[in-house]
Amino acid sequence: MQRIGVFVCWCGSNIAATVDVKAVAEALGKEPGVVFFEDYQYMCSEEGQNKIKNAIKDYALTGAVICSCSPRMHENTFRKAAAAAGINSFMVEIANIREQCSWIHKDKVSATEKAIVLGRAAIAKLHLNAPLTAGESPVVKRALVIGGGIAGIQTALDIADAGFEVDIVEKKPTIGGKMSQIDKTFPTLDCAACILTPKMVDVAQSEKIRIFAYSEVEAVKGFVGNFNVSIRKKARYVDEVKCTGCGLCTEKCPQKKVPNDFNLGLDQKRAIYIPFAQAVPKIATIDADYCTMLKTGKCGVCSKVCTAGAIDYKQKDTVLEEQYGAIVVATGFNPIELTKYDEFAYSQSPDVITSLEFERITNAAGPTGGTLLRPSDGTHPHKIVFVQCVGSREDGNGCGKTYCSKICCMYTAKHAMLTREKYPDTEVYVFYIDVRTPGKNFDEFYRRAVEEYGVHYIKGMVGKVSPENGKLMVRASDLIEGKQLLIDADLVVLAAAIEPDKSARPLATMLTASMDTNDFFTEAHPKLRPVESPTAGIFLSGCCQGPKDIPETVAQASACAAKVIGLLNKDKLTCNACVAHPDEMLCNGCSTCEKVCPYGAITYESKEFRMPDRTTRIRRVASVNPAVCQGCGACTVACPSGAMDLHGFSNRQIMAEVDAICK
Amino acid sequence: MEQKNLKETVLRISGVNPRKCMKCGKCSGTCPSYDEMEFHPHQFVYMVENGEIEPLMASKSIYRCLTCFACVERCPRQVEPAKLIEAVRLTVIRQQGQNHLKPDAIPALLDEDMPQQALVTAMRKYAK
Amino acid sequence: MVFSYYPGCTLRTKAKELDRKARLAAKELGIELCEVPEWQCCGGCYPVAKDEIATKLSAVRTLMAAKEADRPVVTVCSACHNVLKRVNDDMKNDPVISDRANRYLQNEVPYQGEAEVLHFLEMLRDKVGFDRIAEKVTKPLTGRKIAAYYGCLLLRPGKVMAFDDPENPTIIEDFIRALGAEAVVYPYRNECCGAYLALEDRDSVKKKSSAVLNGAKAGGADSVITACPLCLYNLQKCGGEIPVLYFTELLFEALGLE
Amino acid sequence: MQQVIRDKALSLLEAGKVDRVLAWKEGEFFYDQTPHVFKTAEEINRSLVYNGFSAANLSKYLVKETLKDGMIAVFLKPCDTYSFSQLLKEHRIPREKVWAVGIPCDGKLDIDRIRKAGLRGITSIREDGDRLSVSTIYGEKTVAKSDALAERCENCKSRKHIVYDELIGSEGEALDSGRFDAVEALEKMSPEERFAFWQKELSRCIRCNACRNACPACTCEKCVFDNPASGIESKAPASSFEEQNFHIIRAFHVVGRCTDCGECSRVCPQSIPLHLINRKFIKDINEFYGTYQAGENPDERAPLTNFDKDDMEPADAFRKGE
Amino acid sequence: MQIEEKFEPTIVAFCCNWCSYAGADLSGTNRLQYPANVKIIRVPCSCRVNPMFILRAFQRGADGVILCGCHPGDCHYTTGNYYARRRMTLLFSMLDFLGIERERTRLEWVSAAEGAKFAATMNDFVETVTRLGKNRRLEDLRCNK
Repeated sequence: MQRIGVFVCWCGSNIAATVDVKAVAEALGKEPGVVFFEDYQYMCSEEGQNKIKNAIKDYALTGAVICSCSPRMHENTFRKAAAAAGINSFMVEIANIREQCSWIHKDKVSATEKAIVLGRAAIAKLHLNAPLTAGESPVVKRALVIGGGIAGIQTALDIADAGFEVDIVEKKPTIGGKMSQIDKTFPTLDCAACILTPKMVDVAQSEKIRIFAYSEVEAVKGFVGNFNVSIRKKARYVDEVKCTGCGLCTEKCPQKKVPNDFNLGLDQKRAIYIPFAQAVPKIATIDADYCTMLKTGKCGVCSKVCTAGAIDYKQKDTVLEEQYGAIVVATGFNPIELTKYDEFAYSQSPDVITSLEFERITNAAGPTGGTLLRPSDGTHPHKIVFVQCVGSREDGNGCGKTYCSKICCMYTAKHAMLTREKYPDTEVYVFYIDVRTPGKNFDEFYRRAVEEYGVHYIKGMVGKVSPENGKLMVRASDLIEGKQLLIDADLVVLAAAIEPDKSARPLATMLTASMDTNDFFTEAHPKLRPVESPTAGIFLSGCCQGPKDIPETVAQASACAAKVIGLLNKDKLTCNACVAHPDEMLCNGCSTCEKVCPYGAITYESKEFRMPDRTTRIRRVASVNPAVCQGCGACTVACPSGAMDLHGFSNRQIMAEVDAICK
Repeated sequence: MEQKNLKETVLRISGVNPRKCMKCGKCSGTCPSYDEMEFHPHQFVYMVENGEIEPLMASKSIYRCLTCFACVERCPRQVEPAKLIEAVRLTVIRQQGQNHLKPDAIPALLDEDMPQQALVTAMRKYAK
Repeated sequence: MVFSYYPGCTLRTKAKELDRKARLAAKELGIELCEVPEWQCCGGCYPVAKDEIATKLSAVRTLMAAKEADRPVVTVCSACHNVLKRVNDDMKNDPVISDRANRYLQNEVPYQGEAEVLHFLEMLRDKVGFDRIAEKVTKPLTGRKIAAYYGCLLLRPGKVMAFDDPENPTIIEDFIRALGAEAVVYPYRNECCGAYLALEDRDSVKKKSSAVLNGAKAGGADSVITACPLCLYNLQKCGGEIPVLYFTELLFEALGLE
Repeated sequence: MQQVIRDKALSLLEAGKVDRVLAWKEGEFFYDQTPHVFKTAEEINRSLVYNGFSAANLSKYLVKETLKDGMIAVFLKPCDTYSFSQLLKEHRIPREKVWAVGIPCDGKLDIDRIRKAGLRGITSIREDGDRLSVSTIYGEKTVAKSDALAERCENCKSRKHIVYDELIGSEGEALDSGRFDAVEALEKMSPEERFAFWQKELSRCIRCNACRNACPACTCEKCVFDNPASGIESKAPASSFEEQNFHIIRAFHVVGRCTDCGECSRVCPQSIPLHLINRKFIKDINEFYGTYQAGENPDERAPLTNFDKDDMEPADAFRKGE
Repeated sequence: MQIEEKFEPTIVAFCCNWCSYAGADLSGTNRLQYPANVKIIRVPCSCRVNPMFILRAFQRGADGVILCGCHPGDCHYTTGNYYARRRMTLLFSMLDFLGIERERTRLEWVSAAEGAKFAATMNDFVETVTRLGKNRRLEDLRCNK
């Protein structure tokens, strides 16, 4: 028989206002095995924990039931307190009387009754608890970073700097991500390439970092400390070792009509290409959808001009199997498709562009060589209208996003400012709903756009853009003046909402990492563990977790690296103590449990047993690797004989809870 | 009717929740009748939420909305201002003797090509 | 192919041509249009009010007749089409309205939006196919430059009407091309013509309608087509130089009918 | 056929190929045979029988018998080979210790059914093609065999042997049977009617455990109902819940493993149609997740150890029936 | 005069630790009300729930049993809820076959972000079971003294 102590927490008034804590403590004090009960304002406080510790010692308790907030909040706190008082930390059970009782009920009588029942269930379970010890598993000292944008680059560099090996998997032919497409960065206006490309070179030169560019993660198995990842290296049709990146092939290729995705389709590239001059790795790639040789078997120009002999039309995808201790997700973002926003005439006029397209048009390495020209006729626009919040902050029933994309206010201020600086004869209008500029030197930056550069900020929204006689007639409201405006603009720039990259959803499934309804990865705790996924060993870097600008992304990337380093620095990880374990005498050796184990934790061995009838028998029985078992319990239900059970959530414990609740 | 009841009436008739509005002004930016209105679509949303129904009822603006639904189509928060305007108009014409269009006034407005549709629509919009 | 056909009040009076040519063209395309028996006027505009059903009942009766006949109900007039489709949507998706209407009509089997409402243009696109129409054209309108005027009723609200992309529609342009003419895409083709303000304020209508016609003219159109009698009236009355026609008239002509 | 089987048993034993033979032994009554392990030629010649009442599925007995040293021969009817195959898949029988002889079967007889036809005082039955000659103390009678078949044989699912070392007679084929008709009839009833049906049937249960003991899928080292540590030990049907619970859990434990051999209903002394519970599971599996026959394919994943991302939800399963 | 007491059903909710239990916590954090009849039992994963537990609950007097897990594809253990779904589909179908009211059992997917869905589901389930009344067909009368 256990000697149980019951501790009822008031949680200030959070519990005590709706639940009669004294009545709960007294009622539970009458339960069999309960030798001590107490209530206190804040059980999780140091004083509260001391009360638990003292009671354990003074009353020789074998276990404690804490009636308090959710075990997801303070289970660990109370387990540590119990351990400090000398009993096994798994001899603690929590009755959740806050989130699942006091906070959802108003009637004190029924809430108190329910709290007592929940307490009884915890006591009933605790009677069947046994001390548990967690096993250990080794840590593979290498990290995988998925995504080679600025987030992935920074995380990889920081991890490598701490002395650990890192692999970056990037689906594009080069690392660099969105930042490599951007012209200048706010709020300092330094050139993106000037601060990004040195980091890309650092990555390339690091002995600790391997880059798998033009590659994708295909499968992930294993668990924290021991992930097995299959990486598909897509065929480039160019030998990575031999290619020198001279670029001759990209000049001679006769197939010139390939949309240049790096420039967002604003110009064209060849079928063999290097996305941009500073690409890392600087290796040519053949676009199999357009290459005449690959499609018809006739051409071979690139092969002829390549002095290194690097062209290999027969190259195939290869799949690598690699081991990692930690995985960082840095899959980034994309602007949303604007096909559903044709009131802004995005698909009707080439002169209605997205902000990212504007970046390419103003970038010195872009399709216009950095001169601001209209895509339709190559003329200088003299009147530009920027429209904010296109697809952001919507109500969720339409085609847009419910969240604020966070970066648009600042980059639009940047675009407006740069336009006015370079082309003072251009009138710039920015239609905004709110200007959101929290951040160091951000609001000052926006004010400069208004005050020093004379950008017209108009509070109101554009209702309709009509292409008319080479102009874009912009009808909008000016809410402050109370006017409807009609502006004959030359160029309209839409601040499209950003969304997580489409590859994130299938990746999350592979990683068993959770996502929110917008397909952003969920963090383990929104405030206190913002760079970790709830799935152990999975870390989040950059916009895959939520919209972010570059400074924030880099900060999060480094924070993420610190968490990874902390993990890789350990030689062993403490495993889950609540693992499955077979009763060998009951096991039929039927192999059913093995088939439902997602971790391959179950194997079978033939063992000699002394049977109750005193004979000996060699029997096939299941065996669980406690370092691999994550404790889901799928096997326990699959097992017909009831031989397989789960520590911490045993059949009898759960049934005891059922009995206590249904009594 | 009291202010509060008026607001409730308008909300009931329209089925609109004006609190969803984020005050972007896109409705007014797209309204074809904007210049002919004293109160503009976004103001309808704002004023209904504030319970200022009577000024709206007294305004000619309620007869300028074409129910073209441009504001409804383009509202990022699906507030549907046109339905509010229609609801204010109905609140007026449902009162005794408040028909905006009286049958004996019609012949003077017609020409021989005017389609029935215009008449039927106007009667529904302007009269009880 | 057999469809239920709902002409509406205007097509019986001022827009007889629209009706006649629609029927003849349909016949030529092998479509039988069966007029809904004892149909009533739809009311001209969709009753927005959520708190009354009386104004929706005539549309519900028409829809129930279509359900009874077990075939889609086709309309030519944009206004009727708008009313029928939106009331149908209410009956399908607004349990309060649907419940009240069904109880008022004392329906044993409640009507829950089962009928399919089609505009004549939708019928041409989805049931006949523009490519088949192109095959049937005997007098292609080669060389003609025609601008489509959608107005508001065909397109909005986009989710309910589900007619075409409400901001960048293509159906009438595709129709024009099927008849062998060139389609002129121009601004304001989906903006309001001024509608029933024609009764009270011609100036206001003039402003809106002339913006439409000027756009079409600037785009080089030699004529404008529409599906709505009121749009046609407003555009014509605002005194543009471009002829404004019903889309059925073009179809009639291209099919070589007299 | 009996002589052929005896000869086969004798020759296997004589040649030293096997040490024991598992077959049917005549019992106290002519219709009441028991599974038996024959060790000598004399025993075989005296009491090994095979006829319309050699109904028992012998595969299950191999689990215990193969724990002993030496080879054992077994005679398996087509439906028994499914059970045998399933037990092999579950590693319950070491294949190398068994010499399996497939034998033909054209349906087993149900003595209760013959009695129900009004025949009393039966002393023996002789099979004569598709007729049965029934000797009673009141004289000779004949009955059509089809009117005397056990339900499971009327709805025989297969005449094919899944696994064997040698085959007597020729190989049959899987059949199209109406075995789910009775389940379907129950599904069509109202819940109240179904409840009344099962209450009437299950309340007769005396918890003799015959169904469990005969079931070739119930081979657990220790059954959960016998195990005090399982938390659900129960030995007697003390309430209507216990009856329901026992049969639901037992059927659930054999989901995807039950070959539908029908032994549970055959051995039930209270004539409860237990096979209908198992067949409901099989029918659901076939409809929800695609046809699956336990024992048919040793490499196929069983339905409960498998899934599809687009599997139906429980609520959809109900809707499907409407 | 005898006043009939309002029937208060006993509802057992099995919630997986990673999604649904967290979703239940979130509905608490957001103060979304649902009746006190619902008592939650935390299990690591929906696949931990043995049909025995569900029958046990009914035996001991539960009037409804609901199992909540992560949405398909989001299981913390990758595949647990897929197995749970098959098991529960077959079990619930069997209970229905035996004439037990099908509304007494339910399987719902509730993510950690769906506090509102959790509360709404519980409200609906309690209402449904209250309407059904006491579980008579699957109870052990001895437990009801």
